[in-house]
Amino acid sequence: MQSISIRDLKLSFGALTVLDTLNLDIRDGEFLVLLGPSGCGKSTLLNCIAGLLDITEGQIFIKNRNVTWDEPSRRGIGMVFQSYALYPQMTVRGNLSFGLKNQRMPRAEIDARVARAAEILQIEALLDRKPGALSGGQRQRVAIGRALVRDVDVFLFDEPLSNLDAKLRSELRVELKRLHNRLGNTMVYVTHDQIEALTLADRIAVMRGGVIQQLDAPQVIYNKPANLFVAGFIGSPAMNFLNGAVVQGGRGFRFGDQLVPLAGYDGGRLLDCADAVLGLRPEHLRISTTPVAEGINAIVDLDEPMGADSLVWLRSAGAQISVRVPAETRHAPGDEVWLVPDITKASVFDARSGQRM
Amino acid sequence: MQSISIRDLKLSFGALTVLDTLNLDIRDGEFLVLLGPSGCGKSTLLNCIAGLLDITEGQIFIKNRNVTWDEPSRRGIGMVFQSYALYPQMTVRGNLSFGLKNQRMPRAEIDARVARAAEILQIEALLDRKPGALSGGQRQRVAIGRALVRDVDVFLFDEPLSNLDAKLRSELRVELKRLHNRLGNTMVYVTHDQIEALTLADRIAVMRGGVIQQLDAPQVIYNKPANLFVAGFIGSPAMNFLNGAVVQGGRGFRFGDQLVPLAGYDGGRLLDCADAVLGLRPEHLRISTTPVAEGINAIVDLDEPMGADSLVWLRSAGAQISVRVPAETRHAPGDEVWLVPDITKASVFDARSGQRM
Amino acid sequence: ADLEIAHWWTSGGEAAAVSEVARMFDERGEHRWVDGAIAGGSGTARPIIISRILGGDPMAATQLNHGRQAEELIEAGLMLDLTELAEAEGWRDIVTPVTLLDACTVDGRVYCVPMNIHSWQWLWLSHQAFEDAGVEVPTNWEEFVAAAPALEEAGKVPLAVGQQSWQSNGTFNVMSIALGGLDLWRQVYEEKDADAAASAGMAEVFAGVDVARRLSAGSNVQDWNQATNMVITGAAGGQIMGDWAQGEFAIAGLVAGEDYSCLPGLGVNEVISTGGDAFYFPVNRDPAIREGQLALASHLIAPDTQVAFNLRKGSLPVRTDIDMGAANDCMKRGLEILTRGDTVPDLAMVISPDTQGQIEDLMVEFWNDFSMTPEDAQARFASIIASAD
Amino acid sequence: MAPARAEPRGRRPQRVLTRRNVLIYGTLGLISLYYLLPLYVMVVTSLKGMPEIRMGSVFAPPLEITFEPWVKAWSQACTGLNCDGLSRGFMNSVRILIPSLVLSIAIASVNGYALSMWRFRGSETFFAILIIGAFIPYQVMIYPIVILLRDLGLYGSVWGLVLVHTIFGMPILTLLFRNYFAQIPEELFKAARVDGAGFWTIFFKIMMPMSLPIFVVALILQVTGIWNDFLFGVIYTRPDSYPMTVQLNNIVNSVQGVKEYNVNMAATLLTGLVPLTIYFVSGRLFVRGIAAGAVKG
Amino acid sequence: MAASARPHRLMRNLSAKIASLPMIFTALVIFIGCTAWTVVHSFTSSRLLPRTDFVGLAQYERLWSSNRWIVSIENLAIFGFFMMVFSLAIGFVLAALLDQKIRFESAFRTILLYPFALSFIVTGLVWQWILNPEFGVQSMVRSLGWESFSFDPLYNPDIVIYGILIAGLWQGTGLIMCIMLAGLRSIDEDIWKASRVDGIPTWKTYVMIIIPMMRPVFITALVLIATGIVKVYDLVVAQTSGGPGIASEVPAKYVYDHMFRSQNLGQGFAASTMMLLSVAVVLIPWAYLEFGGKKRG
Ligand SMILES: Nc1ncnc2c1ncn2[C@@H]1O[C@H](COP(=O)(O)OP(=O)(O)OP(=O)(O)O)[C@@H](O)[C@H]1O
Ligand SMILES: Nc1ncnc2c1ncn2[C@@H]1O[C@H](COP(=O)(O)OP(=O)(O)OP(=O)(O)O)[C@@H](O)[C@H]1O
Ligand SMILES: [Mg+2]
Ligand SMILES: [Mg+2]
Repeated sequence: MQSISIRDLKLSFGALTVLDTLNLDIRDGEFLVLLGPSGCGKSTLLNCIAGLLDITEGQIFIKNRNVTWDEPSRRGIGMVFQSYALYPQMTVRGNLSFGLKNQRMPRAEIDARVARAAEILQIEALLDRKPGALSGGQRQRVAIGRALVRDVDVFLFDEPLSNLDAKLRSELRVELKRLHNRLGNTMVYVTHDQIEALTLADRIAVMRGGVIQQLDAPQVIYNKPANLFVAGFIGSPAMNFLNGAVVQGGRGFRFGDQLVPLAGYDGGRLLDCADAVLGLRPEHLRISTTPVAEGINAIVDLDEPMGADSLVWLRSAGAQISVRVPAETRHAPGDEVWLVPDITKASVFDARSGQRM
Repeated sequence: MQSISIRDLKLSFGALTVLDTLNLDIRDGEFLVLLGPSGCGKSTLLNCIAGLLDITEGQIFIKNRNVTWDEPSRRGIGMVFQSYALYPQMTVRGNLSFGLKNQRMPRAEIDARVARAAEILQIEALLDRKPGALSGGQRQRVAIGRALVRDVDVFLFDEPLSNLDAKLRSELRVELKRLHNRLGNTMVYVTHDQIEALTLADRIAVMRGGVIQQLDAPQVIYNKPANLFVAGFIGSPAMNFLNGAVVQGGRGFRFGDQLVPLAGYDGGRLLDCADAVLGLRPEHLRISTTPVAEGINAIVDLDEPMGADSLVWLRSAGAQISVRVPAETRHAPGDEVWLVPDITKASVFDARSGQRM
Repeated sequence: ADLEIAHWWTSGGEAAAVSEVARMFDERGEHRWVDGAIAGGSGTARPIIISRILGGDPMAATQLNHGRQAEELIEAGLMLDLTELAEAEGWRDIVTPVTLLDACTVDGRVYCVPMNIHSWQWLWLSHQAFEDAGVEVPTNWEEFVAAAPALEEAGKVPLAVGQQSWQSNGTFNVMSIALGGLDLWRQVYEEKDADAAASAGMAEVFAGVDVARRLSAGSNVQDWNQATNMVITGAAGGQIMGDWAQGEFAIAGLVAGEDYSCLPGLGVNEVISTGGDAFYFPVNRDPAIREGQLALASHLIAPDTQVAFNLRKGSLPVRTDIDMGAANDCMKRGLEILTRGDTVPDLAMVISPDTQGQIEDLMVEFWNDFSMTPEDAQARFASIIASAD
Repeated sequence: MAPARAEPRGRRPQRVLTRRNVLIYGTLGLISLYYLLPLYVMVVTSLKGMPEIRMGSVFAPPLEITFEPWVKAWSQACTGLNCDGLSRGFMNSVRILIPSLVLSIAIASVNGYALSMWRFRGSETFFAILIIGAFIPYQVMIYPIVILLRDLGLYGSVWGLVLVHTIFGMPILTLLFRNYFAQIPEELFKAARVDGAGFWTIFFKIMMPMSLPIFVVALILQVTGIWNDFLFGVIYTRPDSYPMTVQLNNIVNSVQGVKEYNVNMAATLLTGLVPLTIYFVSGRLFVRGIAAGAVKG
Repeated sequence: MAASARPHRLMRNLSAKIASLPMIFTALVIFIGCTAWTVVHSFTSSRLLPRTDFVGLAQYERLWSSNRWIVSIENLAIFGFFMMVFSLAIGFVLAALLDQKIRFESAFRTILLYPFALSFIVTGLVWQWILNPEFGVQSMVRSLGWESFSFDPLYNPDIVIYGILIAGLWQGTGLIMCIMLAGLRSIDEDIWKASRVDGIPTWKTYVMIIIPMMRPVFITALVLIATGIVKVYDLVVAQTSGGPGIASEVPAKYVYDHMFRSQNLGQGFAASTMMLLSVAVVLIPWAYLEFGGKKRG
């Protein structure tokens, strides 16, 4: 069953068309993440679903009901914003019950719902405080609570964690995931942080310039990016791109004056291609300090210890390559090493179309 | 040789003492990161070094010269701010040369310096643009350039990357590190992002409430945190803390009804302690799906794939434990597993004093 | 009914006169006088009055200088027709000079009640000032000019003139009748003869004004009664001002002929311009008010009102069939001239306010800007007259 | 420069009489004198008797303090027949002020709110017209508005005047409110819409409670403007509801012999008392509100 | 489904449109309507009452041949220019001084702001008096022994407009100062730090960096000053009534006098149309630059 269906959505601001003929089906109970660089139209799409923007063309269905022209409050959605958007002059309780009061719900019912949401989010103790007296994480929870009390089918999140510091972000991420497991609602979540996308999503829709580039499960997005954009956008540090050519009837990749065998490549049958890109993630390369016949010769440039592991930055044939290594490993700048790629996890792209081969 | 020496620094805002009797020596050419939670006094310390705040007591030496009462511009420092603080109505060139013009430096010399800085930072093409027409990363570079042209001994950075998005942040981090390698200046860098601290620093000073908690190389900070605060602050996800007791004359750790042997612990000689904390980083735990005699029994709670690897969240004896596992591994919520710690990398703390034992 | 009456009579003498009329009106019973005074002169009051009338919420009666100001309001049918009352009371027979009533008459219908006669043509002289300067009190303009240096020597301003434009203009107008003669004046203003305005006769007038403006150089006051006050206190030798100045002298307790003297027509051409104030009654739908309006109209022109009012205000009554025995020296001289019939119409009756405004602008400029020669001024004056309506 | 002590340590030595301080406080002090001078003159003069005024300089302090002028200004000064001073107009002013304040601020705040949050086709155009309208001299509109009010049947009533104040206060107030509301995060507005709040609910429940500073600014500007207004007050009402400024004008402009400067000054001070008090009381909020409403152009 | 029907354009945002009716009414009926009415009647020979007997450009010909109008325009230009320059300069300097973390800031601020609470009538009256040579500043200085000292701006046609300027500045700079202060406070403190590290003297930082950054603030201030300048009427009337001679006439007074004193509405309307035209000539290009420029980023 579809929870949200978007049909041929088009949205323009005056002459600027931000979304054009966009189609998207979101499954019931699914956690869908909209991921993309700034300005690609993620928030715009979310606002269209919420009814906060008047769409130019197309239709939107929520729970199989055409809500294209419904008021936001009548679409069965709840929304959580980046800045929390709590009503500063109301207490937490006031914030939670505001939407319900607008529906003229009986007092008792309101109290019950607020109590339940507060319990789920563990903010019972904060109910009589004002938002100004809450920490970032607490505010975030109240914002979620505001959607929760309304018992909606769909939760919409617009970068709900990006105002928080890294530590809190990772904590709340886990909480959110738990909440989703517990409630089972459909959730649509906008972010430009790929870690959030990878950890939270059932499926990720990667967007760029208003167009969905790939819509798939996180592992697929990570391991088999549909095109160069997705490949480069996902992963930190980014996937290494080696510009070269597919040769030998698809069995080898020429990179500078080196030849990388492509045996074991997981994808379509490779054809020779004069202008191709070999994509290798930092963790799919191994560093050998002794020469390896089929390895890529490279010079160590820099060493970045990151606690749990380290990154080594290298140069080879004009390209910059990063490799993830265990925390203890150290490489001195200037060392000559050989990189052994795990081709089963690699991606080869046609440089012209950008598509994965 | 010391590049910066701070002696008995005290700084109060009226009745509020932010820094008290702080001593710090920064070596020549060192990249020192000041790391700590918001409000701990990092910026304050940096401003004291820069001369932007009048200190209450103590002395500050830069290059062995007592600069306690010198004007900021005469201390041989350059500073880069979180908000970039570029002069919006001047071109990039204007921004770079403004300080020099003010020193009545000859035109030719100014041009040469600007050209050099622009070359180092690769912003030659931007010299005639205004800051408004630059991207975040470019602005950041111009801000660094402004310090660069002044040929200073010491660079001070106040969270220079925290306004940028994650991707750009990781790119600029590498650039900054390269810049430091190339220039060899002393750099003092304030951040509350531990990844930045770990990757950039030669040494990290972890601060809390105006007091330096630990000052050491990143690996030491990461692997042998001096106290619970440092241990919990560094690392993402945070170090797992198991509350229990050191028993058996320091050879075992009682956690709930389980006993974890402490053989191989890298630290002082352990004594029995009724109130202790065992700290284990997520990557120093291994998950076994079959019972292990000395493993910690736990229930899987949640699974967070992060692309390069995955996090598994578990519960055991009331504690929440996270474990870093390879990307392919999957664990279903509710599974019973056994966690095998790598005690050589563990830390044991006295719960009362918080100090590492 | 309560009758709201708008007027701008707020100076000492004026207010005293009005309150007397109001008291008498109230005593008649039936109706009540609700005072709607607005200070600041006609310039401030007029937009208010006209707005009220246009806005359909008019006052019961309003002061307006009769003459051409109200023409358009009458034509627009906004003013109460008083013809029946006028005929019943025989105003045409009692109002002297009858031109005053003519000014209230449009197409044979009467629309206003003339309240008093104001004449501008007075030179008020301070005995004190001349005494201090050690010269005789002059009896005409020439003597006055001759005595001026002595006054200046004694630290006095020979001629007090307020800064407001209507005052310099009034002074000019008085001098043009006195120095230029009546015929020339009629040619210029009534016939709007630009050649006459450019003639040698007028040149003489301008030369006279040139002298006068220099005599007035030290009077740094705004309002006319501040200027009058300079005469009262002896700080100035004289002032050319209308008969309303007399009210101020009276309030200050000065006696005509003893403490001050007055020279009608500057002692040269003894005529009186018969301007004056009149009351108009905007059309009102409320019959009670209308009744009150008629009662008020009748009250204003009644003999005892005329006596009481004009004695206090220092102006002349619009009827001669009353006993003005209590009038002072100056007023009696005015009455004399009036009875002789040596009158000219008031400026407001012969030229439009617009033209008047233009002349005022010219005069105030000329009066204050000594770099403007009398010839320049006259040339511009002539061109204003040429386009006057 | 560093003192004899070889090693600078601790707080930089600071003298009270640095050149900077002398410059700053000196300049501010002098300018404050210039600003206070007229107030001083007003107060001093209003406490002198007429003879003393005629003799001395305006700046001389009163030799003999008298409150006579104040009493006279408040309750005795005459306009025409009415000799009850300013007291007559005070209540009228209040009666005009309150509804004008309420209506003009209410309408302007709703305008600003609609302009910043509920933009519709043409809304910006209307706003632009409004702003240009702020430059039109009032005098031009006196007659057309008279005719308009007559047709609306409001002419001569206090409500007509209230309407006029609302109209002429609208451009600047709307600008202030618009700028203020524009810097309230849009997300707050969106959240409220998702919560099912409509135009008015959002305005009353969410926006108004957040907008105290700008309401204070609007209040101060309007109190000053309306209280000090003379022209509209006298043109659009009738004598029984003339505001205090009309009496002030009458007192100041009716010269009875000599100008009674002391009474004029007392009357002036009495008339200015209401706006002055408001300034003194809420000056701090005013600056805050200005910061919130005016700076973001 | 009924819900899916696209609502008519007019019905979207209905509450907002209804709530904006007063603004729309004001913009269209009052500002546009009255302006159009005025412009139309400026081509007629209306006298006391508006009439529609058209006389072409006659009113304009007369307007531009009128010496008084020319003087008025000149005065407005002088007054406007200096008022803008001095208001901005003084307002900014005062704000900069107050921004130096000084003591008694709120006292100084109140002193500088209070004149704004007073009406122009009152302002004019007080300054008329202080500048009166017989008992104001001049007489005081003379009584101190400076016998030849002469300062009588209100009675000297060559400088009378500056006498008015003094009063205008006294009344208006406080508000400008407030706006500037708010603007200064909104500037990122890091900019100050950066310039100190660069070794740039304070004054130079203000001139080269801060002032250019405060462009929007200056524009807001400028709009406020400009609306006041165009309408300056009360101040002139209260201080000099346009005198001595016509030396301090201003356009708004020309309009007023012709409409109400000379009963020549047509002429008054022509003059006010000219005023509007000049405002439009200044305002429209500015609005175009300001709002057209924003889109370009
Ligand atoms: N009200 C608007 N008027 C005109 N253009 C707009 C408007 N809102 C958004 N846009 C444009 O639409 C595009 C998409 O904006 P949107 O806010 O959806 O991006 P986003 O993906 O959410 O980016 P971010 O990650 O920065 O939030 C951008 O180019 C933006 O400039
Ligand atoms: N000008 C000031 N007046 C009073 N207190 C101040 C001032 N500046 C900073 N503080 C206080 O000093 C403490 C340290 O502030 P500081 O800015 O150094 O923190 P920080 O470590 O840089 O934090 P962040 O990471 O948020 O920038 C805080 O408690 C802050 O409230
Ligand atoms: Mg967005
Ligand atoms: Mg900081």
